[in-house]
Amino acid sequence: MVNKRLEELLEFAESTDLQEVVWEKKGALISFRRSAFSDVHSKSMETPAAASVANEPSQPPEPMTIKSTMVGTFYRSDSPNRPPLVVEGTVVASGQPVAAIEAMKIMKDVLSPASCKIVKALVANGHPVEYGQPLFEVEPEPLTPSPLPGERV
Amino acid sequence: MVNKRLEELLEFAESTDLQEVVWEKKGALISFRRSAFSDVHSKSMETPAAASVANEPSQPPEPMTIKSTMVGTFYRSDSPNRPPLVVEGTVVASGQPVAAIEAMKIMKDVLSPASCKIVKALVANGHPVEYGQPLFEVEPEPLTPSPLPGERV
Amino acid sequence: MFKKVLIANRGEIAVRIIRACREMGLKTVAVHSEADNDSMHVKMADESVCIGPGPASESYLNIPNIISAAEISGADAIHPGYGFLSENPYFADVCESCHIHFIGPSKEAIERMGDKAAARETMRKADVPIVPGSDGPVSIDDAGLPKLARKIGYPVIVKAVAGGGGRGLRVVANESELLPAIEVAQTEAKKAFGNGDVYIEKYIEKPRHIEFQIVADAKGRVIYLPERECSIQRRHQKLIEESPSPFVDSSLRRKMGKAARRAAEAVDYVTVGTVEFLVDPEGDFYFLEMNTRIQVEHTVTEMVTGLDLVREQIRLAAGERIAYDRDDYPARGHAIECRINAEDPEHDFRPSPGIITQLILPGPPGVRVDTHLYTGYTIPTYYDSLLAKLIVIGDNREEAIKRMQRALNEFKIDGVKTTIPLFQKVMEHEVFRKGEAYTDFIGKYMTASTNGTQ
Amino acid sequence: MFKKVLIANRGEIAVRIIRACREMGLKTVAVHSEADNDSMHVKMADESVCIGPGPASESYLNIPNIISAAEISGADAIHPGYGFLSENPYFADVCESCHIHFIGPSKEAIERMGDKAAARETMRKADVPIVPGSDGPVSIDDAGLPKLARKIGYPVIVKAVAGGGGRGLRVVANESELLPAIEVAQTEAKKAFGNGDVYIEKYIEKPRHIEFQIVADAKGRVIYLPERECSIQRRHQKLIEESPSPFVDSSLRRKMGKAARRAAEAVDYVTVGTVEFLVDPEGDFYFLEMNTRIQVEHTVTEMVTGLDLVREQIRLAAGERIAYDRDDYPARGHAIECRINAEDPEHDFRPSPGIITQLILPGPPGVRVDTHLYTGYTIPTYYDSLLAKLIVIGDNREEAIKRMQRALNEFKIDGVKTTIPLFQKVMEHEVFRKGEAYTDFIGKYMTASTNGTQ
Repeated sequence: MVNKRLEELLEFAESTDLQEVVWEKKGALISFRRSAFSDVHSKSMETPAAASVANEPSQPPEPMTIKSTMVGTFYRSDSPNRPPLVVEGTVVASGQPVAAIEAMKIMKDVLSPASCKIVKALVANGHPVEYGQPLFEVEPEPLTPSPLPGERV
Repeated sequence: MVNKRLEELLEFAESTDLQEVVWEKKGALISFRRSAFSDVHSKSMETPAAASVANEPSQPPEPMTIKSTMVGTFYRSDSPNRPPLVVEGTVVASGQPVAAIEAMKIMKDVLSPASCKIVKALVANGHPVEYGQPLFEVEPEPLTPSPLPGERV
Repeated sequence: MFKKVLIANRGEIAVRIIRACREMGLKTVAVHSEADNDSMHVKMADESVCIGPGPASESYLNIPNIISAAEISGADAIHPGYGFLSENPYFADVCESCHIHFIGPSKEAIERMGDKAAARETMRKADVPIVPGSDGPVSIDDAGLPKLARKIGYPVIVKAVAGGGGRGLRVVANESELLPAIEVAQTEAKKAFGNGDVYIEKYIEKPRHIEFQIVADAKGRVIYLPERECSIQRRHQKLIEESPSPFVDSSLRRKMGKAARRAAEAVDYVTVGTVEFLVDPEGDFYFLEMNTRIQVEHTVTEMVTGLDLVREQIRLAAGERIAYDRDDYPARGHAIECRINAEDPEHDFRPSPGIITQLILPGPPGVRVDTHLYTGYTIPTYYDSLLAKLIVIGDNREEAIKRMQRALNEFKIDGVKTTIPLFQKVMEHEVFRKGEAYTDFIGKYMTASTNGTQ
Repeated sequence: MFKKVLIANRGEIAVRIIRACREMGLKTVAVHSEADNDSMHVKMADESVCIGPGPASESYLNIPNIISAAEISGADAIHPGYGFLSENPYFADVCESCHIHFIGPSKEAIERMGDKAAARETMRKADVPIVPGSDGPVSIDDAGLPKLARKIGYPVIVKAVAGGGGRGLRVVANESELLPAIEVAQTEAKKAFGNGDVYIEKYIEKPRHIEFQIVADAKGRVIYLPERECSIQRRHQKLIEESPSPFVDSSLRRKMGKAARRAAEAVDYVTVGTVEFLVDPEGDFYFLEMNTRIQVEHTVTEMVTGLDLVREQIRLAAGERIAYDRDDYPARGHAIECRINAEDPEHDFRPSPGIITQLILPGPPGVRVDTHLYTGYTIPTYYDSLLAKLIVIGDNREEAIKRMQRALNEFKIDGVKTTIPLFQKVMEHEVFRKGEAYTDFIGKYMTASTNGTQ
């Protein structure tokens, strides 16, 4: 059963920009770390994506976040006199704009890489952000997966 | 009983130039290391003489040796046409000449720092030696110690 | 003068630029990929901005992120270092349009010198000798061809326009061989590149690579500094550079230096740059190209002149004047540089990444090491393999070689294979010691089959 | 020339000497105590001989073991470095009688310069200015005393013959204070040293320590090099040296240099040595002492002249000639050295031994570091606390100070406390920046109570 779930989550992880995906069930923990986000040292060793399965997490898993994929000035809304695109508790679908980043005088939307719920904003409106900087802490939308063949719940 | 034996051996160790004294009895091991002979790193930390008591040696104890206390050319005898002062198996008393070292044209005797038996010579006749270099491997003369008060054997 | 300089580079040159800025009282911004989070330039700069993942195409070549990093950090100038975006006219242009000073020449100068044909044309007009040739494809039906070849002077070499890897290359010793050689070359080129066009140019035997550092200010004053010889190369990658050249005498120096100055003047060059020449044993020299940036080997010139060329470059980019007023800038001693790479010379120079478990640098006197290494540093796999530049200076070439041997022997880089053993062999080699090495030296004497190690 | 040189020293100077020997093609023998088994000079030398346990008295000062080490290793010369046996005439004598070359001057020269009274007498004969004084104990019953004091010129200072630690010291501004001051000083001296003898000499206000490096060959040619100023001291220990001095102009340089040469000639000096002077604000200078060895701060002179003084010293000891023929030896730029010690400047400079957990040296351009450290090295407790000499060179003093600030900021020595923070404060201090620091600078501005850190 683990392997099935593994494949499923691996696809999900690959499809996103999320640094880490942690799936916990009945004390079993499955976590993915995409090495593009891991530190330099391990990086130059690792293969692009490493998966680990353990019965308990070695340390508390880092919270899931939406990270910046560009460098610029962070805005909660896509134009000055509009309200923030998302607030704490907003549930967004994959590909939905959650903020905007201005670089070289151009505003670009920040899109949610997956459907999830905004837990909190990590950068204040109008502040500079660098590549890979966490913008929002999020938690995965509880998905109702089509039961997998042969799976007993 | 160990402490008594400890004091006794400590005195002996202090009285000699030996790097290490190892005393084993019924699986109990007592070893002394005089830090003047230990390596630099530990040295600059250690107090002049450290003693340790353990039930088994961490690694096989280094053999006991007579070391050079000067720099020069090593000779097995105190003059060219004489036989070696000691050979394998020779038992020598503390203070007895076992070899000679020539430095600045002057021959100086190498004296045994303790009564012991020569196991083997570690330097060939006429070879240079540096300070602290082992010259002879020796083993302690089985001493017949006056039984210590309160000791049961 | 600028207030805050963003360094759009990494490794030893980023470190070198940060040092110059610090001494000038300028704030520094390091940009870096995620693979360089722990690298020296990030630790040293006043601020740092992550601009992308490891691959250079997504980070050190990512113009929007670099410009944006300058904007959010408030940098008013960008130093491109060498490689990456340093000779990219578009980048220079973007900087200008974003009102950020590009520390280098104008985009026009970069453009003109970046295009081989345009550069040759500019040099011809500026009376800078170029390698004589047919300028474009030749045809065996062209009756003027033999005359052209005679004018160029034998031996000539036939080269494929599509070029590369020696295929379609033919050296022609005399007229009788000319047409047959062209035919063979055309057929080879057609097979190799699907393009049979070939051109001819003078074949230079025993060529030396000799270059001149020029320094130019916005008022049009151009100074040339003592030459550097960089004949020790591997696949057109310089491995050893020295100054002065064991071959150049003062009259040739003056002739070449003045040609280099004309080359710079022809493109209204500002800041520092290098004009490269091929030189034959008779002392005839031919323009190769102009590098419109600071070079790896600027260090040997600094050692003999005492100048800080990176500081000069920044000063001149800020519109300041050249403070000194002479050619044949006074030099003292002889300097040699070896580029220490993380490569295994015993196995065709394959890259050797890893963790530096112990680093002990060679010490004074007369020894300089430019490096971004430290004990415990992990070399990322994405970038070039340059670990350190080891430069020595001595009273004369012989002293410098002895000093280099001493320094190479002292240099300890544990954890990776390096090219240090190769340089030790070169320093012992009589051809190098005599100063008789040409650009073919490494291939001829230092490959596994020729250096006697296998 | 010698074949094999034994280095009777340790630390950075042993490393420095080994480097010079290597470049000269001479084999090297390191001698070391058991506390130095892992030190750099042992790793670098061709051979090494252990000469005793940690305490210097039983190892680096153990003449029989050192001579014997030379004999068994076949060394034909001994370089004493500085400190230890370097100015011990008896050692020079033993070397000679054992037919081993002592790399230094004759034992007579060492002897003459080692004895304060003999040196003063020699200098007086050689017309080298000395601090005027009573030459020996004075008595208040001596009617000539006030006349002598007047001749010396007020203020004068009363010093205890047994000397030391400021006890029995009295500055006398005018004649009325003279006799009372002497009486008090005598009582103090008697109490402090059990010897009440005192002498008087001129009191020099705002003194600078300025010294001249001299180079002399066996043919009697003596050259002086540009001066070094070493006024930044703590308890007569130099902390910062620079060349040229911010105070000395070319005419004073010539005057002092020629006096230094006379001093060397007066003892038939051979190899390299240093003549130290005290200089007052009027430019009057007085012979202090002559150091008959290579000095810690020879490096700043090497930086501005480009000479290798250790190589010169070895060459001249081997009987070779001075190759150049001039005073005011040509110099370029301004060099400054800071002596980085393993001491805690915040706690009265108490020694701070330990393991070096990370070492990152400051880098080029214009930066030199003489050190025996490496990452993982354990500093033994037996010897002086010098960790490294950080030397910079710049176009002028201002540039050199900026560069030193940059380099100090870059220098990373983890695991022990160092004097780096002290030097950062000195470089920022306007009195130092103005070149107005005298030998009292550290006590006056840099003690815990005066540097504003506590």
